Amino acid sequence: MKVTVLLFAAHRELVGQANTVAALPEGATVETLLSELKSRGGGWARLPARAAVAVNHKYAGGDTMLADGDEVALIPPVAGG
Amino acid sequence: MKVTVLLFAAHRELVGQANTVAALPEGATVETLLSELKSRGGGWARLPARAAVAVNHKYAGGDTMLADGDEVALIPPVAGG
Amino acid sequence: MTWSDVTTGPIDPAAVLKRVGEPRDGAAALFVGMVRNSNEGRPVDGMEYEGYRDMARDQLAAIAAEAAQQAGSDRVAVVHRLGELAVGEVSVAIAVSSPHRAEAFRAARYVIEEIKKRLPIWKRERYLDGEQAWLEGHLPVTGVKDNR
Amino acid sequence: MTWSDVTTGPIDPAAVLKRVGEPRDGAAALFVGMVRNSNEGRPVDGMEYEGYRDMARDQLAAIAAEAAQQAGSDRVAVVHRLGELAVGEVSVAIAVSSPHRAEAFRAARYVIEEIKKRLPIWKRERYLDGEQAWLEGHLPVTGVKDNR
Repeated sequence: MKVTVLLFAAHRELVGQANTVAALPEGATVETLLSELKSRGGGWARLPARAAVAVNHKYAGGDTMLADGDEVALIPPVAGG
Repeated sequence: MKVTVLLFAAHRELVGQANTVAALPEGATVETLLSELKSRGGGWARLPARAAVAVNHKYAGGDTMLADGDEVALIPPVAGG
Repeated sequence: MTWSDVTTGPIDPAAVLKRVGEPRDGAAALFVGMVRNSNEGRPVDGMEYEGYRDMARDQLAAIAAEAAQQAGSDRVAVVHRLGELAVGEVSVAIAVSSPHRAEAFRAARYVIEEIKKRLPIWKRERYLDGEQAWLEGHLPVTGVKDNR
Repeated sequence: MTWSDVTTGPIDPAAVLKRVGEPRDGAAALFVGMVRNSNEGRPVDGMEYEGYRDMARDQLAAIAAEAAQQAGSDRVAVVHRLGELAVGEVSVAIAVSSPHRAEAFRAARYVIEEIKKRLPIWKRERYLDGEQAWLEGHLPVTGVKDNR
């Protein structure tokens, strides 16, 4: 299955991309995705360990199951207002 | 000496006047004035016992000394806002 | 400089908000009081605000100055209306701006609470059934002991 | 009905205030956030707000609904801006009206605090000296345990 990954702000600048597509095995979770991204090396490997993740616009834990077509966003510490 | 007395809202309606002048002896205090007003009878005698008084736009206690020309207001419980 | 007024004309809350806000401010809080269409379940048609206008002006200026001191910001604006108001009309508007939001909220709240405690203003509700009554108020918190 | 939006256009706080207020309401509270001209003593020239816009819209709608439930009033309106803002420009405006003032103040405060905790928005300050930096934010309070 494939999921779309979105990056923002400092994450986006570190990786040099605003989005990517990741191919994952069936049964993959958010954790699976994060390992796949880290394994890409470069800026991906240097993404901060503490970051939140949203799946289809909702904050989601590491054990959240992913499905084909999901939109997964890495959410740096937020600073709205 | 003479002081001007102002009445508002329910007080004004009870007495049937918005203002009056009171002639007081030298050395008179707010208490002296209130006794003089009460002695007029009618609505004056029925003014509520619990009311605040302002002398020249400032809240003042019963022992406040009055001077000729002072503006003294009886202040019913307030309800601004 | 703080700004305060007691007026018989309509209040425009946006104009009050515009009186505050400087480049150093990151937050502004505006409070608006309106005449509502019922009180304790009784349908209300309008409200008459009577005031001791000269004293109310002095008191409101003092309240604004106190709020400014608490907030550490002199951007405080407040206006209270007198006269006959229909349901939905604005009786009071309070704006405060400051570098940070906590102070702006606190100062705006302070101003409305003090208005209710000590501003020499009284209101008479007119009910839909044609009756009217002075609202029971608060004995002003004056800092002086009871007079009688 | 609550109202919420995430926009790249200028925010008019008065228009946000106009979205609330019904005849049953005696109080309205408006909060406005602006870009200020310094941060921790450093002169600021402007601010860039980047957002995950679709998610921010969903989150803002959820926050408004929570505030409405707390206040017992569905008169809650909130808008957050994205893009390049100059000093003094409005980044967020929140309006709440309710029969009584305590609820209006509390709900407006709730909305801005929740925005800061969980709205997926980031800001980069531009300083007068030409440098710029992403502001350190808050790890979102998400109701889910740490991911890593």
